[in-house]
Amino acid sequence: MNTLDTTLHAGEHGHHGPAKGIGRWLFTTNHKDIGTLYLWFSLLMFFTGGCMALMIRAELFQPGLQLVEPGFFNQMTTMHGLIMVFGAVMPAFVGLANWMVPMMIGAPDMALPRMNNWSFWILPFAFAMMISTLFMDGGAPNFGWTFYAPLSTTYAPPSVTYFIFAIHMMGISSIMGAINIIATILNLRVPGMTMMKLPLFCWTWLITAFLLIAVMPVLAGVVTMMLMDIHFGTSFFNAAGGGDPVLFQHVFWFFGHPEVYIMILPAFGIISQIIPTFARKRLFGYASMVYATASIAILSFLVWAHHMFTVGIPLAGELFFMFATMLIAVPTGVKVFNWVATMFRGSMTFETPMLFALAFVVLFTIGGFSGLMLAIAPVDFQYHDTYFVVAHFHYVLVPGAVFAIMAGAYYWLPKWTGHMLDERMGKLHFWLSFIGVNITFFPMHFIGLAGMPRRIPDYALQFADFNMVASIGAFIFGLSQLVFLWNVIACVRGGEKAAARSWEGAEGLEWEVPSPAPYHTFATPPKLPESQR
Amino acid sequence: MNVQADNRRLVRRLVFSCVLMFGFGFALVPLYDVFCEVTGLNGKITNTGPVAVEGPDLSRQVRVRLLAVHNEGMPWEFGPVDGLIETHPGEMKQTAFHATNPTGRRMVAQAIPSVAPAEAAEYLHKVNCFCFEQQTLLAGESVQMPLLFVIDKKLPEHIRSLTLSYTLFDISPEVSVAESSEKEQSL
Amino acid sequence: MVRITTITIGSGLGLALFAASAQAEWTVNLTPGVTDVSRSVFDLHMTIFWICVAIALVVFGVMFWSIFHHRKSRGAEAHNFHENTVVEVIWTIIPLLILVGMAVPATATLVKMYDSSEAELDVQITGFQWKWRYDYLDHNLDFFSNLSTPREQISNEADKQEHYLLEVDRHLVLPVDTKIRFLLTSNDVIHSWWVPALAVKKDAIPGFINEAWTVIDEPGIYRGQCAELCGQDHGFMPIVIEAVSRDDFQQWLADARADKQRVTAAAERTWTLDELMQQGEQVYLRACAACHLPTGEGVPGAFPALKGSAIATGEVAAHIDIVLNGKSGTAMQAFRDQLSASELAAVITYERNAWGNSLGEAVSPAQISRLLEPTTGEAEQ
Amino acid sequence: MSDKPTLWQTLLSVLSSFFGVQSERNRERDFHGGHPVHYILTGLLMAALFVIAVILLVRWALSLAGA
Repeated sequence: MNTLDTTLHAGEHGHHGPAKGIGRWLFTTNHKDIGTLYLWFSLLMFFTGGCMALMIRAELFQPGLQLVEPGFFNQMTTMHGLIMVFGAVMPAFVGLANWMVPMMIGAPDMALPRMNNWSFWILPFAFAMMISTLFMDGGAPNFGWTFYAPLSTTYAPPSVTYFIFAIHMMGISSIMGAINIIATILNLRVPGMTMMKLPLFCWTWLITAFLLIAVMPVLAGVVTMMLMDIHFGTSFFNAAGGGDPVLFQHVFWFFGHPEVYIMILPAFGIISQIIPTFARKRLFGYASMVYATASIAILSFLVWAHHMFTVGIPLAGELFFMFATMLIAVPTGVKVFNWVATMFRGSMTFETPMLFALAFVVLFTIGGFSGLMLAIAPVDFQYHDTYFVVAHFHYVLVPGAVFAIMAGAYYWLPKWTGHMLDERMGKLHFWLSFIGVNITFFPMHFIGLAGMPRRIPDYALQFADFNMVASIGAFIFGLSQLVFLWNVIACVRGGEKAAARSWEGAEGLEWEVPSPAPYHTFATPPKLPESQR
Repeated sequence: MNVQADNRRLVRRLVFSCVLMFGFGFALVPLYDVFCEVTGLNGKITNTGPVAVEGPDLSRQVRVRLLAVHNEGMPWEFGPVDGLIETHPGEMKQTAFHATNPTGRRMVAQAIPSVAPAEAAEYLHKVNCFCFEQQTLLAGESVQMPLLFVIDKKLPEHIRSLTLSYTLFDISPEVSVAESSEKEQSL
Repeated sequence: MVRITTITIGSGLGLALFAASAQAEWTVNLTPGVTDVSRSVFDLHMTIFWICVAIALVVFGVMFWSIFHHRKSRGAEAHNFHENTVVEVIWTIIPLLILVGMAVPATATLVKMYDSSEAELDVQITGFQWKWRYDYLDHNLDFFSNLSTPREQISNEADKQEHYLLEVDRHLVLPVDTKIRFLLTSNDVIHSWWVPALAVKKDAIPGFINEAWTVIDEPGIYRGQCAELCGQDHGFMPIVIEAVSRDDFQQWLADARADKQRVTAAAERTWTLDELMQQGEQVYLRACAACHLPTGEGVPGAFPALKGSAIATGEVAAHIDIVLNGKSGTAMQAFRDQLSASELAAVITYERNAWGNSLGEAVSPAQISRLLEPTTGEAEQ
Repeated sequence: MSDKPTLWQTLLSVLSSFFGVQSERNRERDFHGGHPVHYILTGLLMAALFVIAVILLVRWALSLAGA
């Protein structure tokens, strides 16, 4: 505690550089350090979850069981999903927020620096606990990242208890992160930075943070109920005691659907920063973007049962959730139109971040279309739980969320490291990823429509060709991420010096400070640049 | 400092919202039951107890299918006496399920009812039934479990047949654990 | 195996999508199916697909046009407009209208699916880990339907046959032109019964009953799979429907019932140890090997080993009891309803004499069949 | 022009947020004079109204379909 206080004081006085050695990282309260920790952690998790995905794709390369047993296959699908959602995508967004939000709004640091440190350092323990289940008797959780009861309660391996505690810890970490971001954005804006001048990344994160606060406790509640069912003889989800397994799905998706938006709204924010920069033109319809984000957030609470069209909901219920889901497509569509309108009659250049952003717009929209198809309840009876769904949510999350994170990383790397990126390597990474991602996930639409259920370790012969294609694509995509790693390391170690305004068209406070950003920025409140006044 | 006070107040509010939402997660359980009752979601039966019979509506006929389902290795023989009953809305019908424990040990079971289509659940009124009751059978013992029910006259027109299923769950392990702990306490 | 690989390599990666229509066995789209409902679903699917394609062409068209023409390298100057409420309202209303256009046929199809008018045949479908049980409710006939693909094909020791993983030992035989109601439930975890050709997918939930309807138009064999992750062998519980004419269906019912009696009668004759061991191995591989493994070694922490276990080498009565009645609170099911008396006797005998468990004693089918029918036995006395 | 949005303007703003389109001028007005709590409350109210509207739509669709 003493050390913490000292570090904090050092930070508050703001005249010292970073501490030396490992202590700097363990006890840091500096938003840039913590942002860096989050980002490296999420990259590590991205590779871990990615290896699991490759194991899945390797097994599915050909029909028949070659590499792993079905039980282990299920553990892989479960861990892949959990790690990617809670370990890769969400921490990456928190990391970006940590780095960029204070710099965008002219704040010296996050509002609650000590809590910031805790919210990061919980994560490695949570994931160590979760990954350690792989080595336990009975194996890791094997019931899918949606962990439907009773497969995850009565029929779960003993390691499910560790899984539950890991989820609790991740939830606490996310909630603390969200509280911090809200407090920072609401309380630490530099004078003159009114809410309506807030960069869109801050806006989408603010709304995301409120979503997190609303739904992470519900997730904590649902896993607590599981824990009680497993160990304390309650019957929330156990039909034998008068409970209802379908209740689990309702509560889970009450969390789960907003969670989907938690993973995509910050991505909208990043893309809305990048496209104007490289189109050299202000974002079209800023106001609409903000309002539409708020509307998506509210509507996301009203559509959860579209994940469960086949559980036997009465006709009126199916219609309600179908209509509500279809309507949510409207504000989402508006965003895409706005991005396109921003590009229209701009003056575009295509550096690596822009390439990722453009790919995001196209591929996320494709994911949106398959989402719209899935919203149509009668047809969803055919799509539900097939590879069509797998294709849909991977289109939204990989070239959606993950591409947005990469675009953001490339966009802000000069600011973080002080070096420009090697554009040739960046473009190589982009094209390999773009091709890989499409070869992986596009054929999944076909195998899904042709009738292949998801989460199966082996499949009938008519699905063989496209599965092979998808597996090849997965390895292209997976290996090309090593180029990303190489790029990041190379950029940290050296390269062309980056100017304060690293990109020609970049606007915003973060581009007013030198690159790399000094350890302490905005110890005195900055003046807003001309463009933002 | 002003900002710090602001932060503290904000954090307090946000933490409070979290606690509230955590509670809301649990509140979803009873809310869901209410929701099921109102919308007939999931075919949970809520109407039990005495009912005033006002004479059947002979213009309509409803087919009630009775189903018996075993859960997880439940070895009992368990089934309806009549698999299919023709009735009129408003008519009181009596039938029964029989159960036999063919194993060599004492077992405790519990029967959970479910109605399909789910929206019909609220119109199926059970005057007496064995649902949610624990049933103990000694080795080789048999029992008849009576069921007395009325279908509400307000049953929507388009429902002409409905299914009432009972799923039999073996709860012997839970019960024996509870009993042994009770014994320990009484000792 | 080799054939498939050659096809893939032959078609080439990039060409794969375009070559699709040329190869009959390639399926890249939903099946139109063989029911009125499934055809409506298919039409709806195609309608929405083409609407999405049209919107995509417009949106991406504008985007790529801008990318091409408004490049800095072509000397494009940025025009600083960033708001136009009229345009925004227009491009919000148009999708809204398109959505309404989609909602109308979608609602109609959904209403058609929920048509609960009187069914002629009720079939109860129960999901088990990892098989299905079909119960023809008014016809006193029920049976289990297990995956029949041999293990050697799954483990790549034998060539995979045409219906690899989509074949079962007993088909669900259904009459055509008959309104059939499925009543779905589950024995353990949530399963989902899905046959694409009927456009029926409904979850089977323990303790709850779900309904689905169909009227099959054409005789034929239609295959499906479990669609909800239900544990280890989720990928190995296919569904095969054999749709036959109404007359053939009646004939089949009679045959199936006669068959059932023959099996019961078979229990009464004397079986040799060899016979029991032979059948026992088959039954074991079908019903037990998923958990206890073909080697009888089980999975530590999840499924106990049988090789050298206390039960499989101990008192026979306890062994019979656990196989017949299962073990509460574990994955061990009660097999009394799932297997016939002779199958039960065979598999118990096998377990007591395989993998070095060498008790040398046979359990007779007659002994089991007495245990199976205590109530009827009493009634007859 | 008064800075403070009227109740009607607040409603319109929330409505337009559901719609996903808002003009710059109205947005400035909202953020200059508006109080966030008003918008949040109106937003929740409108969400409830939205739910009721969809339920009515479903009822209407069902009655048309004769189910």
